[in-house]
Amino acid sequence: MTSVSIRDLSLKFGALEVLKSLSIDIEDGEFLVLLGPSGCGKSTLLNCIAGLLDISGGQIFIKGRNVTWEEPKDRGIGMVFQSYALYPQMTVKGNLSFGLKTARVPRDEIARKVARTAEVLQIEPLLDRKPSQLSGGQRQRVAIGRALVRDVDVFLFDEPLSNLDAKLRAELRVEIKRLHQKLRNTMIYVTHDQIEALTLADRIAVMRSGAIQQLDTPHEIYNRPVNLYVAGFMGSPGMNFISGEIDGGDSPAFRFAGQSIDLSTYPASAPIKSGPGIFGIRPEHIVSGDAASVEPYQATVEIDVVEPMGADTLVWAMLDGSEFRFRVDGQTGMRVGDHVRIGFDPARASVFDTATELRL
Amino acid sequence: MTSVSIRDLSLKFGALEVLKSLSIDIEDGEFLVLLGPSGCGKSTLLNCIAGLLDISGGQIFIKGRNVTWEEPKDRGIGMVFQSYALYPQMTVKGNLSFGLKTARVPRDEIARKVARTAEVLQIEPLLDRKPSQLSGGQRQRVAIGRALVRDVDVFLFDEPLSNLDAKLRAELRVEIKRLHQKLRNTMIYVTHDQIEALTLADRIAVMRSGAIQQLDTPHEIYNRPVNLYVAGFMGSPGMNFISGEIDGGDSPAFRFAGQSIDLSTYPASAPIKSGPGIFGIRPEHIVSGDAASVEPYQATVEIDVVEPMGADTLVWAMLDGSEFRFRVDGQTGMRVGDHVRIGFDPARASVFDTATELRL
Amino acid sequence: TDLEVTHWWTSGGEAAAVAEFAKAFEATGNKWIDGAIAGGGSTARPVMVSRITGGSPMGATQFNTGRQAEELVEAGLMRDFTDLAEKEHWKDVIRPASLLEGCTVDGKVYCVPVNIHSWQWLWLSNKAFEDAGVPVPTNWDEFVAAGPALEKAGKIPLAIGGQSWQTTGTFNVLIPAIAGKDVFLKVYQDHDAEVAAGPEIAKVFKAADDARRMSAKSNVQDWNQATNLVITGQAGGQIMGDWAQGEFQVAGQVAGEDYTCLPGLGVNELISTGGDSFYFPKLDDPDKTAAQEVLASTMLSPATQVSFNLKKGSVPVRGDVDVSAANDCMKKGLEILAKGDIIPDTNQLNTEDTNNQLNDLFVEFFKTPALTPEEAQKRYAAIIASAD
Amino acid sequence: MSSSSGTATRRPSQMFRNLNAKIASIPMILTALCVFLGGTVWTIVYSFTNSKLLPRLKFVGLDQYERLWSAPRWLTSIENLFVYGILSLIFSLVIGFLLAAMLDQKIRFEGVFRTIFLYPFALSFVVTGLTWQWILNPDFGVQHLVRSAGWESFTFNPLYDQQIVIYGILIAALWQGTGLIMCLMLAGLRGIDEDIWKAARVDGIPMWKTYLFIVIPMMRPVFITTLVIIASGIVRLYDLVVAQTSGGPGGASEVPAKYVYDYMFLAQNLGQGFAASTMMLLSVAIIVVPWAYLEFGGRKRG
Amino acid sequence: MADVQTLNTVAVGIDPVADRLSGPQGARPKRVLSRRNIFLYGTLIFVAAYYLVPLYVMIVTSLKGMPEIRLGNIFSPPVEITFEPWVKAWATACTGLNCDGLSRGFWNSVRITVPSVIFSIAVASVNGYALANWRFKGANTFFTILIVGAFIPYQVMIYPIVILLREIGLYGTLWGLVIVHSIFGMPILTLLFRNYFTSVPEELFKAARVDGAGFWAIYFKIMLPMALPIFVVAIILQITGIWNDFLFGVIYTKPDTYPMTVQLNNIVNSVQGVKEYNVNMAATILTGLVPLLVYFVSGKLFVRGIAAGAVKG
Ligand SMILES: Nc1ncnc2c1ncn2[C@@H]1O[C@H](COP(=O)(O)OP(=O)(O)OP(=O)(O)O)[C@@H](O)[C@H]1O
Ligand SMILES: Nc1ncnc2c1ncn2[C@@H]1O[C@H](COP(=O)(O)OP(=O)(O)OP(=O)(O)O)[C@@H](O)[C@H]1O
Ligand SMILES: [Mg+2]
Ligand SMILES: [Mg+2]
Repeated sequence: MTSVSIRDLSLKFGALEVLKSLSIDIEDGEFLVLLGPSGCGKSTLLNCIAGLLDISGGQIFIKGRNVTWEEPKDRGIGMVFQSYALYPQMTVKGNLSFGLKTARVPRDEIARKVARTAEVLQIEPLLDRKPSQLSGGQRQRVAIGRALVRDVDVFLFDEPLSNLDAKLRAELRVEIKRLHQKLRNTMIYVTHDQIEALTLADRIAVMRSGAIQQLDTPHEIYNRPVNLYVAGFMGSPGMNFISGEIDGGDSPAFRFAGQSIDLSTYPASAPIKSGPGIFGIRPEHIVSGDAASVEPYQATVEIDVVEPMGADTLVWAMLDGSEFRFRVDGQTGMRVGDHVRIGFDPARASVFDTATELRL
Repeated sequence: MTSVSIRDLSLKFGALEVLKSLSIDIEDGEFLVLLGPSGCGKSTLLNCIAGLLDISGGQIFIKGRNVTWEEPKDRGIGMVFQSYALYPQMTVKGNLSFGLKTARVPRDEIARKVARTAEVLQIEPLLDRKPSQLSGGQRQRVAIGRALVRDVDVFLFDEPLSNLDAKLRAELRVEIKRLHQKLRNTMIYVTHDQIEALTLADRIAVMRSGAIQQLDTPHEIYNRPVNLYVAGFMGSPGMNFISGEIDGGDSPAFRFAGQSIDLSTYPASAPIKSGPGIFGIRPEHIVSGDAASVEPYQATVEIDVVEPMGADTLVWAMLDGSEFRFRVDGQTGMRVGDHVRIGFDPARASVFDTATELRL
Repeated sequence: TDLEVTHWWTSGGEAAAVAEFAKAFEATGNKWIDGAIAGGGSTARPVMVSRITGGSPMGATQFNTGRQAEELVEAGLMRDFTDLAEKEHWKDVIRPASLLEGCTVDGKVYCVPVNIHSWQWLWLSNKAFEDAGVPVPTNWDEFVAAGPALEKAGKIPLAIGGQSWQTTGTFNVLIPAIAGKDVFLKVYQDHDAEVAAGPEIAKVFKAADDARRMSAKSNVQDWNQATNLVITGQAGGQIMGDWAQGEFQVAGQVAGEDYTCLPGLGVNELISTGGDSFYFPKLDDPDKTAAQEVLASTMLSPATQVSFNLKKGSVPVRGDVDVSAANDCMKKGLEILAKGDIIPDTNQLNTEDTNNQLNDLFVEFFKTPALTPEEAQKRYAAIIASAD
Repeated sequence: MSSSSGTATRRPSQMFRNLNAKIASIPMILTALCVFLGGTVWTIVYSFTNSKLLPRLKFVGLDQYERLWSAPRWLTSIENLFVYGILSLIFSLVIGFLLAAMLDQKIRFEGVFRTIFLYPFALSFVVTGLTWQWILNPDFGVQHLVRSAGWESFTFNPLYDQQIVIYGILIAALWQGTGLIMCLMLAGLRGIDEDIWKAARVDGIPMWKTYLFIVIPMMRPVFITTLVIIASGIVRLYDLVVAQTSGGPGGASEVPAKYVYDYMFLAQNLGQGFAASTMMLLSVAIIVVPWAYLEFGGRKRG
Repeated sequence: MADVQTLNTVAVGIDPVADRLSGPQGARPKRVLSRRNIFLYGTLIFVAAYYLVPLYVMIVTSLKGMPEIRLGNIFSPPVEITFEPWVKAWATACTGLNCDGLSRGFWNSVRITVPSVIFSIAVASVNGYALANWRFKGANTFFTILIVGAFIPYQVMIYPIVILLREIGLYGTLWGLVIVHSIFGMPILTLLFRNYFTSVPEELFKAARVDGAGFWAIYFKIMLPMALPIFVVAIILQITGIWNDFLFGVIYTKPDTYPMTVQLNNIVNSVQGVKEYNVNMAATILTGLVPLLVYFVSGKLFVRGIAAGAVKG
């Protein structure tokens, strides 16, 4: 059974059409991540599902019930906001129990539920503090707790981690993941951080100006992006793109600046046609030095910039006029100006049609 | 010749001693990154160098000149602020030229300098826009331009990228790096993002509550952190720590929960003494599966959480009661609950004395 | 029964006079709730009108005798006292008859006149003239002639307060004194613009020009501050109504000795018969309605009339009361009144609107030397022409 | 897609959405419609009548307006309001801003100074007018003080000189009002990003230039709020004039609000008063409505 | 912890810094009498003096006897301090026939001010909240009318409001006056509250809605407790405005409920021979005491509140 179904949802702010006839089905217990750049309408979609914005068209179903015109509180959802939106004048306990009190849940039941939630999130010692006395991570847990305590079917998270520093973000990411493994609620999670998306999601919906570009598992999206946009958006450092010509014949190949990459092993979804195209390969799929010698495609490049990033080092180089990044070990001895041999397997690459920007 | 020298600098806000008798020498043309957690005094130090805060004690030299009491504008520095602090009602051109105009630089020279700066930063098409019409990355470049146009010896950057999203951050990081390679000015750069620090710095100063913990090259800091604090702070995902006992004898070893790690190949800076200790190893230095079989130390662990992060996957596991992360390839087939064989080389690890927290 | 009475009598003499009313009314077993609002009619009247039209009326309220309350009566908000007036024969005792006429609309009596105020007085400080070494003048021309001497002695020849009604009053006093009663009536009763633009009034403007020059240095606002200048001998004289006498009295001065009064400016001895009247809004409470009647009756009773008017410095509206206690000046007034040398008050002749326009003109004229008498007369005639 | 197909619920009536909010806004709606709008319309309608003491619907066309615009006093009032308005606007903003800027220099005793500058605002116009009338009185105020100190020819009697009386009123008005303006400006200054100041210092821009070219343009919202407060005060100027000069000397300090009041209540010519107030409303509306609409109507949240 | 001193943070070998001990060191010396300070404090003190002169004159005068006042110099301190004028102003000054000074009006003022302040702020805060968070169609039009209403001279509205109050039967009652004060306080207060609530993060409001709270629950439980600073501003503004009001107080009430300002007006405007300046001044100070006190006590909160509400727009 689907947990949340969205049918032809559209939303306008005045003349601006922010969501364009958008449809999604989300399975029960699924962890769906909405991923996209700033301003693409992620928060707006989440607010529509929560009932916090009046939609312009379409329908929303939760657990099979049409909730299009229902009040937020009647939709069986819980929501965690980017800035947490904790009630500053209430204690943690007050924050957790506010919704229950409003719903006139009996006192002892409130106490029971708050205690259970606090236990799950390990915030028992904080119950009597005010939000201002909490650290970022603690606040975030309280915000989750506030949604959790209400026993809802669907959780909505709006960039709950984007205000935190990298270290805390990594830790809390794992906590959310554990929580989902424990509770198995449906979760819809908005982020523009792709690491978060890849780590957490059962499926990812990549959005772009109000429309969904691709909805699939992280693995698919990472390895088989449907179009140039998704390919460029996913992965950090981003995919390398090289413009050139696709040669469709019997032994398909990609040609640019006098070079040719053999595409015969490329897992094309349709027969490859000739025409202008773009070749994309991820930095981590390029090997260098001795290891390069076994790869189907090889080249020699001059190093432009070396970016040590601790565990790895990112190397920028020029390959016949195209800028090019690849990842090497953190202990590398490469220097700017060095010439190195690189190689990769075209089977791991993605090739796009320049006109339609779709993956071949 | 040193570009910036700081001697016994101390600064108090009322009773709070924010900087404690701090000394640094920065070479000409060096890119120094000040790294540390929020509130450790990074911005304060930068402001002291810029002359924006009155210090309580010590001296500051720039280009060998004692500037301790000089006005900011006379110190030959340029500064880029976290919020950019662009003058909102002036165009980009106005922002760049306002300081020069005030200094009564002749018109044509202003025009020349602005044009050159705009070219370096590739913001020529933006010159007539207002800051509100710029994207985050463009604003950042204008902010750099404002410092650049003044022909200064020393650049100060105060977390110039922290307001941007990850993708843009990565791009601008490279631009700053290129800029430094081109200009070769002295740059002092504050951040709490270690990727930035590792990527950009010639040397990194890791700060903690007003004092410098370690000042060294990124490589040294990453691989040979002087103490537990620096070890834990650098690297993401962070270093794994295991508490136990150091056995100092002829064949030194680290013992915990019945296990023993051989430390004979460990590059200790001093003879290893017995006593309580902490063993640290980075996730990326742990190998798993077949590759583990060649490592000096090996163990079998049960997988707890799997975090696919695109290029890599981070795996959380328990090793005899200690939580433990290691990094595997993004294409891994590991699942939660699997038992896998891991291994690492103790020579790449760091061992700390529990009492002093110093590296052995 | 409690009865609220609103009025704007708050200066020393006035308050003392009101106290007489209150005493007499409370002697009848009722209670006088005093609703004094200082600042003159302009502050008080909107309060009164608002409250009457807003449906929360007071028991009785002061208005100037004249046309101020006309519309309230027409709107049926005021109580009709015809029965009481007939019972107590007001027609016979109140004099001059014009006073009661002012209270009568369509043959019905709506108000109780309580005093007669006349404007036509020149109050002179004997001390000031002594100091200046000139004899106390006996008429306007002598007064004007004495001006330079007074100025030399560091005195203000003529004191006029800054409030606009004072300058208008001064001018209106000058008309009958300089141009005579007929011109006065032509202008204000018939609103004859030709006369207003004519040579007679031009003479009046000439005199007003003198007055303007002589009063140039008087830097006070309120009328009684101006009077105080006369009392203390800082100013030579003041053209002001008979209520000024209350101030002399409070200051313990004696008419003839310390100060001199010249009715009609010593030229044409006549007085106007303005004054104050009380109106009684319609009330629902029968007790209060009865009390209103008692109050009206009390105000007109001979004893109250005397005690009130002595304090107020005005002339009683009844001809049949004993005024032997009156002082020199008041006696002069009574004589003139008895002779019938009276003119109606401008409040009775003009609407407040016209008066106010005149105020605007004269306040400007008296403080703006650049405004020539001729120019001012032109504007004056225009106002008279548009008056109704 | 599963069981959820079909049954499309209808969009509920817009009338009852946010019902509580609408109910809660009833006082505001009533005030806006019945009092401000209704009162304005009422006033305009009656300005075409010759109502005297009581409002009556006897229409006389534009008579009241013709008379209004030929009344010298009205013209003086308009002129005064203009002079006073411009000066008061300029001086309030300048003084308010300068004081705020000085208080923003991390000075000692800031609280004391702030309280001193602000306290006159707590006093009513009547009190202000009275006190200043007194201080400016040539016979025992400032002029007297200076003269008795030896400078015999010193003349400073704004309230008794037709040419400068409006400045006498301005002095008192500024004394009373600048404190609040200063407070608003101070709050605005405190809202400016620290970094802007630092950037300007590093750029070597002198303090006054920073204020003039950078900070002031950034304080647009504050200036707008301030402008509303000052401007509405200017239009409504009445009590102060009455308390200080009663419009004198010789009507030289008359203002429109006083004209309205005097004709409505003193002259008992409501029609004339209404005509005058309609003119005032009209001029306010011409300036304020477009602005208010831009400021509050068109834009969305934030 | 590492011993910081052992770390190689400074260059080894020859000290690159030559004039190590001779040059400037430590805190930049601050001259108390720098030109900037002289100018700054000089100006401030001068301006403060200008602001204080009227208060000084009021106090000094109120402590003098009439003979001393007649001598002329209003700036000279009292030779003989007398509290008589204060006693008179408070307890015995006459208004018409009532000779109990301001004392009677004080409690009337309190009775008028307290409900008026509470009611007007309650109404305006709810309005501001509805405007900021529950925008419905037309709301902004009403608000625009309201803002324009701030420019309407009070006097113009006297008659329409008289008629209005008469029609709803509240004329002459305390509630009528409370309503009048609420009406005229509404534009500015609503603007303040609207701006303030707009600056409260919208997410907080959304969170409460998801939690099931309705219009009133959000107002009372979430918004109200957070709006303290702006309430302080509103309270101060309203206390000042309502306490100092004369026009409405005299028109919409009756003599036995006249506020203090009416008595003040009567004392000040009824001249009895010479103006009793000392009594007038004492009365003036006494009347202004309540709002003054409010300012002195809460000046700091006032600025903070304004920063929170009035300035954003
Ligand atoms: N209340 C509003 N009125 C008008 N436009 C709006 C409103 N709220 C959002 N928008 C616009 O709708 C678009 C989508 O906004 P939304 O907040 O959903 O983006 P987002 O994907 O959540 O971005 P971010 O990652 O920055 O949070 C943006 O272009 C935004 O400018
Ligand atoms: N003006 C000030 N008055 C008092 N304390 C201050 C002031 N400015 C900063 N501090 C304190 O000094 C310490 C250091 O502040 P600083 O801004 O230098 O931190 P930081 O390292 O830049 O942190 P962040 O990464 O958050 O910018 C903090 O504890 C801060 O609270
Ligand atoms: Mg968003
Ligand atoms: Mg900082």
